Amino acid sequence: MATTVIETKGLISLDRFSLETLHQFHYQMTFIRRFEEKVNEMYTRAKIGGYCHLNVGEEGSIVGSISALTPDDYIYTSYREHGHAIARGIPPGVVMAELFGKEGGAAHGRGGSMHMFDPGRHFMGGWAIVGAHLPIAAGAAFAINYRGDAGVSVCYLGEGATNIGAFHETLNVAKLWKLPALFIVINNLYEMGTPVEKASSVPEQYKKAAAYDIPSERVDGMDVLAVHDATQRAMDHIRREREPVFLEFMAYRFRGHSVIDPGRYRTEEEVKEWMLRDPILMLRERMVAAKLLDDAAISAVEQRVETEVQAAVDFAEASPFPDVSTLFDYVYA
Amino acid sequence: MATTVIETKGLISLDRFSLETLHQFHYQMTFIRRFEEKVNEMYTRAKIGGYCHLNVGEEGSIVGSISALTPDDYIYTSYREHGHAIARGIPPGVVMAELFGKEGGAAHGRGGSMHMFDPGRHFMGGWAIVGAHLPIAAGAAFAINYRGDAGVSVCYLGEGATNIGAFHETLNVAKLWKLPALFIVINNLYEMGTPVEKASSVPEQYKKAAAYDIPSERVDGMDVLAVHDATQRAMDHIRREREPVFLEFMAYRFRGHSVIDPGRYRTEEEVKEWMLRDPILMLRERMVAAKLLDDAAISAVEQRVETEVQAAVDFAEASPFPDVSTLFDYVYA
Amino acid sequence: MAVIAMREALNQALREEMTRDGNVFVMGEDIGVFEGSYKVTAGLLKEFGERRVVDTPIAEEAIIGTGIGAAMLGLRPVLEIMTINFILVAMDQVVNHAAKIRYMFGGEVGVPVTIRTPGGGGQQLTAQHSQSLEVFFAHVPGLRVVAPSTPKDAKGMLKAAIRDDNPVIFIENISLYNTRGEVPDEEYLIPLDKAEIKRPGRDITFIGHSKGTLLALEAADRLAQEGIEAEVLDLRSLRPLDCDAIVESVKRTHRAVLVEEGWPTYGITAEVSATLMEHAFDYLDAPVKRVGGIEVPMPYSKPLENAVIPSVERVLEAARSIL
Amino acid sequence: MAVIAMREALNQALREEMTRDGNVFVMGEDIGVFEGSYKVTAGLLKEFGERRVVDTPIAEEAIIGTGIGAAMLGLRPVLEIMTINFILVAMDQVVNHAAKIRYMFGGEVGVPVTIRTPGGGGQQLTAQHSQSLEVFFAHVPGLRVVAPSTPKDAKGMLKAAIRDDNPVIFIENISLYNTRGEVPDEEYLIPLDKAEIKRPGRDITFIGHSKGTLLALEAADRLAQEGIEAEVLDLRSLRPLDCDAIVESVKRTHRAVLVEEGWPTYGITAEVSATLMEHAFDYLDAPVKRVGGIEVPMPYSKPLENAVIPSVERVLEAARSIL
Ligand SMILES: Cc1ncc(C[n+]2csc(CCOP(=O)(O)OP(=O)(O)O)c2C)c(N)n1
Ligand SMILES: Cc1ncc(C[n+]2csc(CCOP(=O)(O)OP(=O)(O)O)c2C)c(N)n1
Ligand SMILES: [Mg+2]
Ligand SMILES: [Mg+2]
Repeated sequence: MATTVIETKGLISLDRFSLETLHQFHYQMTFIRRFEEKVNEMYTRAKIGGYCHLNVGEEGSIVGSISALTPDDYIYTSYREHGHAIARGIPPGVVMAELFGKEGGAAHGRGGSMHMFDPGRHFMGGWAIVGAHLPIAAGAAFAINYRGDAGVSVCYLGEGATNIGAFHETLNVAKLWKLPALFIVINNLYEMGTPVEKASSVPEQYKKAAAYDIPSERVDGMDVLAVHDATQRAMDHIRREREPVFLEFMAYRFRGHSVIDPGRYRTEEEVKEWMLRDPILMLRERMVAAKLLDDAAISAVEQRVETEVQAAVDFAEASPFPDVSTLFDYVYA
Repeated sequence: MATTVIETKGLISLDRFSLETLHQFHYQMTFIRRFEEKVNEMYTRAKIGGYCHLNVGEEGSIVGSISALTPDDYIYTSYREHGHAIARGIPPGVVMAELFGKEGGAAHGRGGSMHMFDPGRHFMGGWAIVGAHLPIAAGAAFAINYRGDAGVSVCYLGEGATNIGAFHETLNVAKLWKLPALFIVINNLYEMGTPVEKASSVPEQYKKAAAYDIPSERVDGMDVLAVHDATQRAMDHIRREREPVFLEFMAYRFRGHSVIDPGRYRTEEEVKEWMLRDPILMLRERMVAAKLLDDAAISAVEQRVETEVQAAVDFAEASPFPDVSTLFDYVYA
Repeated sequence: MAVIAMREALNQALREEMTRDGNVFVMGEDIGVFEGSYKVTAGLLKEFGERRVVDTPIAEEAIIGTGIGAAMLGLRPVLEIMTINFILVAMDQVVNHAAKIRYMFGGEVGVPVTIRTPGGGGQQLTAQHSQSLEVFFAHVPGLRVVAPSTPKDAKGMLKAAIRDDNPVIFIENISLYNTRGEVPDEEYLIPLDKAEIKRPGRDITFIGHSKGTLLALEAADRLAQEGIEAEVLDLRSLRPLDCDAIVESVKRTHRAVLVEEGWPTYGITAEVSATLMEHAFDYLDAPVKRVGGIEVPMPYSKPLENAVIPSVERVLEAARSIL
Repeated sequence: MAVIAMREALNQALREEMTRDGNVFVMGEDIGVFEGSYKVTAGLLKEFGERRVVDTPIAEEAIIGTGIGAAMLGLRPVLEIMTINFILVAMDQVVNHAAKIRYMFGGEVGVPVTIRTPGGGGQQLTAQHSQSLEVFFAHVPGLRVVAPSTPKDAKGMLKAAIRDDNPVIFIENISLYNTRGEVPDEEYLIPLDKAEIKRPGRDITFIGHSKGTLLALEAADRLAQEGIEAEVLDLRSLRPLDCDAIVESVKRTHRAVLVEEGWPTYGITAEVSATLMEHAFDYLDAPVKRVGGIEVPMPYSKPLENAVIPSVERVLEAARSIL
């Protein structure tokens, strides 16, 4: 990875991945998709409240990158993070219980959709102020260096978050202090209703990294294999060179900004066109063409996912609400 | 001016300037130097209090650029701005009176060293929170566009200010909204005691403009002619293309960060080396070599300046302190 | 008089002022095409165009800073900050700049900017999206801070805010956008520094603002059934506080309960209580009580959130303790 | 006991805690080579090296944010924000993050960060550099907020703050760095939630914090010459407020004057007054009075600035009005 910006071109060969890995990608993406659809349903049924942002369409970016991390690495994300939490291994029932506001949830019902957390898995939140988790993620990288720990701090953000001050301050210190940090922008082309060209004077986000002399790369975020490959190379670079890297995954959210947003600011054609590049369909097509997958196998995965997602709902239902007597727990140590 | 970054090379010919202009540059720089020395003296004599930052060493950057502006243009600066205020035409007595905290001062004694102001001359302050005046200056450019006014909003900042969030947010909207704004970084190599390489992962400030697709240029800030030339080209570009430009003037402050800073964080050799490039001496040398100036003329200017600076002090002394009965004036309209 | 929702009243105010004065423009995140997170700016882009309805990147310092800069040159920006929680990334522009510019430049320039922003909780938006934070502004000389509780006040005060030559922090409440009320058909303004008795009474005074006023009104209704007549004073303005109105009411009723949605410790009610201490001490028959949000970061889980947000019951309980 | 300046006491606390615990490090603008704007970190870079004494760019959000992030992983950052006025550019990190992380993540993580910062005025630093602003932090659940008035307290409380598992906002005062006082030779800690009677008395209670305490002590000395014995209670902690100590003192003296350097409207004294209203109402023989900074952005000119900063005379005047 050079210190100049590169756009990835061409397809990564399937051969570079084990069969198990490919099936795992397929299963995880399918799972996240179905999970999010169920979340949407549960929101409609008022089981879930507050703001609720889905990862539908971004499964390739999530699964491809998180699969390239080790348990030592730390993950920080925005509020659009159910998929990241699941890909990192938080049990789906625990994620759903959080969405239901239950004691068994990832933040014991205190955080909800935007604040998944699991320190054991180094899943360091779910954050709701745009861009504000960047310096916090950099702080983790600082601590890693300070202690001589292994691990990289991996920080996901939306392309809209690149325009706020904290982004700039963080990237500067990350390079200046040679922090082991990976910044991943999932560029889904919109911040709420605002298209990226109206928000960033340089809409190609990876180019912004040059202002900090941070190596960067733009990747097809709908291609789980390209994402995995780029992430792996980035992680290698960070570990070897002890300096941050910046990746931009081009993706699209098939739904509104949050579950209650009808998304009127974009055309049906645009959405349809992007749906042709659905990360799940794209991987399926390639695996089917390579005879690694057939309709029966796909059905089996969908069946399994259906059951597991239902189990997550059941777990969430069964978990109790936090007792009001615990209201003051966790305000102070 | 291309949208790529360029470092200015070589000397600008004296011939390109009228004799009057050259003498004016010489006089103004000499005046600012002497004025600041007098401020230092007055601070020691407790006529002046609070934070007090001098422009000594930066006269070339100030005089060269402000002389390229029209009365329509607006000026915004940091707290290190006595020289800018004087170069813009605020009477030196009024600047000194502000430093003395007198009613006759530029902000009627309410603002002090860091907050010179003169709306009639479009001198829009003197601001003391690092980087925070950038969006405010952009707001002026917004208003210019909104009303279809002539004029450009010119915003000076130190190189240390480029690392704060407001810098990033402002440059992005400036380009996005095609604001008629000129950002001028006076890179004096230090933010207080911190050298630029410890503060900016990309120490060449002009390179940062690329992240916003803003044309930029690095200029020798000790060469008043180069500064003037670059500023003029930048202003032409802004007026013609209706987009912002970014200039970096390489300069040095010969004194501490503020009048009370002994400046122990840099070596004597470094200071001496930079003093060889004193902007006043450099212009004098060239004018003397071209026989446009001789020792007698220099003495005459120094004499005149001495008298005028003393007159400024006298004016400040004579001006009354604000009456305590006016304490609540100007809190609200 | 038409009966309309708070959201619509605000929208009318913006439309009328933009029509009246070409220097008025609105700016904020997703206020144009998206019509605002809470749809207060619906229709404005279509009516006034991109020049006067400005969508911005997510960059609150740039929004407030450019608003201030434009106001210093004589425009009248009306900025929308999506929720009050996000102003925290731009507090410097509000407190160190908007509030101080006129003074520190010796009166040579003003900042006629209006910053609209909704606060409050109750919709499971969790810790980072449910705060009130009025005191962060009300504490600061140089700012005007208002927080209306009815559609009528909202419209009249927003119009007055836009015409005011000072920076005005105009605090809305996410749970009030749908509340409906009568709004005069003809043009009107409501002063930015006057509290209003929303319900007269003689036995006790309830003092609140924004949602606190509505809780107080409901509590007063309940007490009336028991023959107790509570007066409800709606502060409307938090800076300046309408001291005279506060003191005058309590001098008549001799008792007061103060209500706010936010945290009462160092909250709005703290200042009102201290004001009564200073100016109504001899008239008080019982200690002034405060009712506010429970002092925790807002939890997501509904039963917990319900326990945090102040209720009519808690207002009644406080009232009964001093009646 | 040695007599040392507040600055030196703070420096000792940092040095001792850094020596005791390898997880403690200091970070801020110009705290290393430059030794801090107010020289509190003098000598630390030489003693502990660049790994543990971290100079930063001018980027307060990055400073506080990285401090929070490092604290979540178990380090104990001590951050210096050059003056309290600059925290405003990073309020989001303090209020939306440091204060909320433990709660919104269900207790799964803590943020043992200490943020040191000087407030106050009186040195002609003008509107953007002379604020107090304690309430901006004291209002917020999840934060601890302390403000010592003596070298002894400063040292013991800073050491306690660094060891505390919560985010602590440690507010210093630019005009107190040179004040001297006795400091024990042996190691000691001072609790973060306890007020202290700095001078016992029976006729009236003066309650203050930071510089307010010193004004109160001077005023008490003056009253003593007239045979009036004022008790001086130093709050030390602003969140939590030591309610018991406040109420207990006033129950004995029946009168109180509250003193703060900042603006009293929605200030620290507002909450103390409201606390007395609620918990000492029946013991008060006169209304509680507040003395604070005059409510204007701080002017530069010396005669104006002098008129703004609260004085011993104003404390005495308030006391006399209720004695
Ligand atoms: C500082 C701040 N400003 C505004 C918001 C409101 N907000 C929440 S999400 C969002 C859009 C973010 O877009 P992007 O970063 O592209 O992420 P995406 O939602 O597309 O994943 C906005 C404006 C916020 N949470 N924080
Ligand atoms: C937000 C903020 N942080 C810190 C400071 C304190 N401070 C004042 S000047 C300064 C150094 C600025 O350096 P630079 O931008 O290079 O300008 P120069 O002083 O060299 O002209 C600092 C850190 C401040 N005023 N505002
Ligand atoms: Mg996006
Ligand atoms: Mg500098």
